[in-house]
Amino acid sequence: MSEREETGTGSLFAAPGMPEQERMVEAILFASSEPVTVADLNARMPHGCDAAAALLLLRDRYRGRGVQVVRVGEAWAMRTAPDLGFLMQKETVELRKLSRAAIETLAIAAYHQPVTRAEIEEIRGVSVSRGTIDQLLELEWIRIGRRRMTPGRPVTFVVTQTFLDHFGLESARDLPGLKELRAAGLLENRPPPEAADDNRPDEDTQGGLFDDTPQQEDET
Amino acid sequence: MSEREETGTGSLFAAPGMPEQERMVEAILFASSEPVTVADLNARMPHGCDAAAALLLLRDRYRGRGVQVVRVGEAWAMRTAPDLGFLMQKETVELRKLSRAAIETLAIAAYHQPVTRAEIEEIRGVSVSRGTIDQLLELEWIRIGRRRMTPGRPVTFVVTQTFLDHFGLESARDLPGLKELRAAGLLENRPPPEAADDNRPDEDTQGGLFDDTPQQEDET
Amino acid sequence: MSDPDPQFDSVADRLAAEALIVDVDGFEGPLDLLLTLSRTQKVDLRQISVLALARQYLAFVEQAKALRIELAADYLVMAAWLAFLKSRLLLPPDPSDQGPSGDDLAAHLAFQLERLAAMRDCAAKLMARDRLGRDFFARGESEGMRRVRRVKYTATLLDLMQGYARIRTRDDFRPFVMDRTDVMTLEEALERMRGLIGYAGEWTDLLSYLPEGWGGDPKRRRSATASHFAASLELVKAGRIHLRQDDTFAPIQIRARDPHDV
Repeated sequence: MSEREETGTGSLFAAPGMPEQERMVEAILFASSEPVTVADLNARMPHGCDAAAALLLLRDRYRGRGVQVVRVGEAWAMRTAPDLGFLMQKETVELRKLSRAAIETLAIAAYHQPVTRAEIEEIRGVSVSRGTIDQLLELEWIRIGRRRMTPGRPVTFVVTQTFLDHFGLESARDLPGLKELRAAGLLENRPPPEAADDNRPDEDTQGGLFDDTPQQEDET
Repeated sequence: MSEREETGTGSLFAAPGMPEQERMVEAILFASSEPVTVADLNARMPHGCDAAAALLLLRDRYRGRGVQVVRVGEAWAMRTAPDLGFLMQKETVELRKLSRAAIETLAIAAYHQPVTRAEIEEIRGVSVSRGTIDQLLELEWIRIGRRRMTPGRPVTFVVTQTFLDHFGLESARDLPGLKELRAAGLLENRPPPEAADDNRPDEDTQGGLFDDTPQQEDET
Repeated sequence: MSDPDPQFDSVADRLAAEALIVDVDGFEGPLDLLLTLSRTQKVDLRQISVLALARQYLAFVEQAKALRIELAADYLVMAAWLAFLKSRLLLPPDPSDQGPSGDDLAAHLAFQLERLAAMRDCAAKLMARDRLGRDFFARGESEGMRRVRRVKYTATLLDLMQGYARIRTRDDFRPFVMDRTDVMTLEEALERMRGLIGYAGEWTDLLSYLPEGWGGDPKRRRSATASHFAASLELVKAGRIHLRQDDTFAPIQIRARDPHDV
């Protein structure tokens, strides 16, 4: 550190040439984890160097290249050229199964469209989270249909062409009915509930908690 | 992927010109701290690009600069010029001090690869502790190679791309003094003289595998 | 030992040898020690005198013994082997001997030493190279790759239909306890029979106690019969009734027990 004080009066060692200084700036900017100020560059380079001048040369050298020398506030850094940003993304597509809530909501929308959120909740027996609807909207499998002409004018949801394409359906009417589902073994063959048991609206909400026990394996 | 086949006959989208491809390679190498393989470059660049050719142009462009395009095994990376290391005190990472046993084991693995633990022990004349091998595996300087087709099917160790990168080697063939050692017969697996009397030619095949060791790295 | 020990010719050598002894723990085994000893010959390892080396090593082991330094077994094994090698090298070859010649053994030891020395040399060269993170550097700012994780959600028509089926059949489903309309529990039967038993002065068929609506459907009848039978056993145990069956599979009959019965 003591030599540094001598720079004012003239160092014993001549400063390296400009091309060499440019190399130094290049290496420092490249290896530094943060943008580097001119003062910092000068402090790290040998005495008598002119980092600011070397920086400008370096910036010109990289003009139009895949990497650029850019100013970040008071400091300098090297960055990939913005137009090549697309190369820096490695897209990995991850297939993920739709959640049970989303599938059920989607199914209700498909079978009952146009359907309001309140109706979906009534049929499912549990409330439908905002996220579930958003996800289906984002997937473009449902879209907002006409408002229902009832108090509050709630929006309705209908399935989209994208939905039909994805599931290979010509129209939502092609969805198999309950009878067909049962014939295909998709419905559990339980005896129809006894007449006496029918008037238990309070138990339906309870049923929601228990609902899917038998099919639980589906999600695993 | 079907479009790729069309490149032979002339793609709808012409590949970008060589200067542009060079920019792309530059940006990708610059942005990645790990070496990138040619295959990976080609996969990330638009169809019809020739990353290998662009790489050679890029390497020439950076020759003598503060940052270099270096080959690391089958991959390529940008690294600061070693002569500017003195500027980088700030970036220097504390290199873990390796025991003498670990250093020697590493050298043996590099020069004799693929090498079994028993062979390392024979060369060093002492048993190799589990921790020594573990340490080198953890540093990712060695990795487990193919099993040796000898009784017991012992695992072999080979050095890695990380090893080459760390020691600035283009390939395992560039290990210092490798040619001389081979010429002097010091890389041979010479069985002790007793073996000659026991008519155990099978042990000689072991030596055969040993000979072309450095090329083995090509497979990675 | 009849041979004079040449390595103790000078004081310097003697001191060196003693230093070795003190340092014995610092050696990585006999081969390492041999390599160090061979350095005192100050010649190319290819021209090393294995005989001299064997003598040096044996002298070293003798010294260690004299100083009561415990040597690890492998040092002693090497000493025994070197003593054998020494005798082979000194005696004229015995034509009837099957084993390898002393020269072969010596050549192999020399090879091992040279190979170890070469590896040490390589290790040093390797470590002295310009190294990543010390002499040259990777990109500091880990801009790296932005990994764009695109999550693609999938569902099949089957998922959809199963989901719908699940909802539509939910109303048919009742929690387990609610579902046991065809089951009569022991407690229920016991409760029933306690109330009725007072009227059973005569032997009556147990089955006649089944409640209305439980005698027709076989499932219900089975359950009710079983629970009533179990309940009757309870009542027998409690001393409330008598139980009898005339024959195998004959009707089971019960009768209230007269409190004055003995």
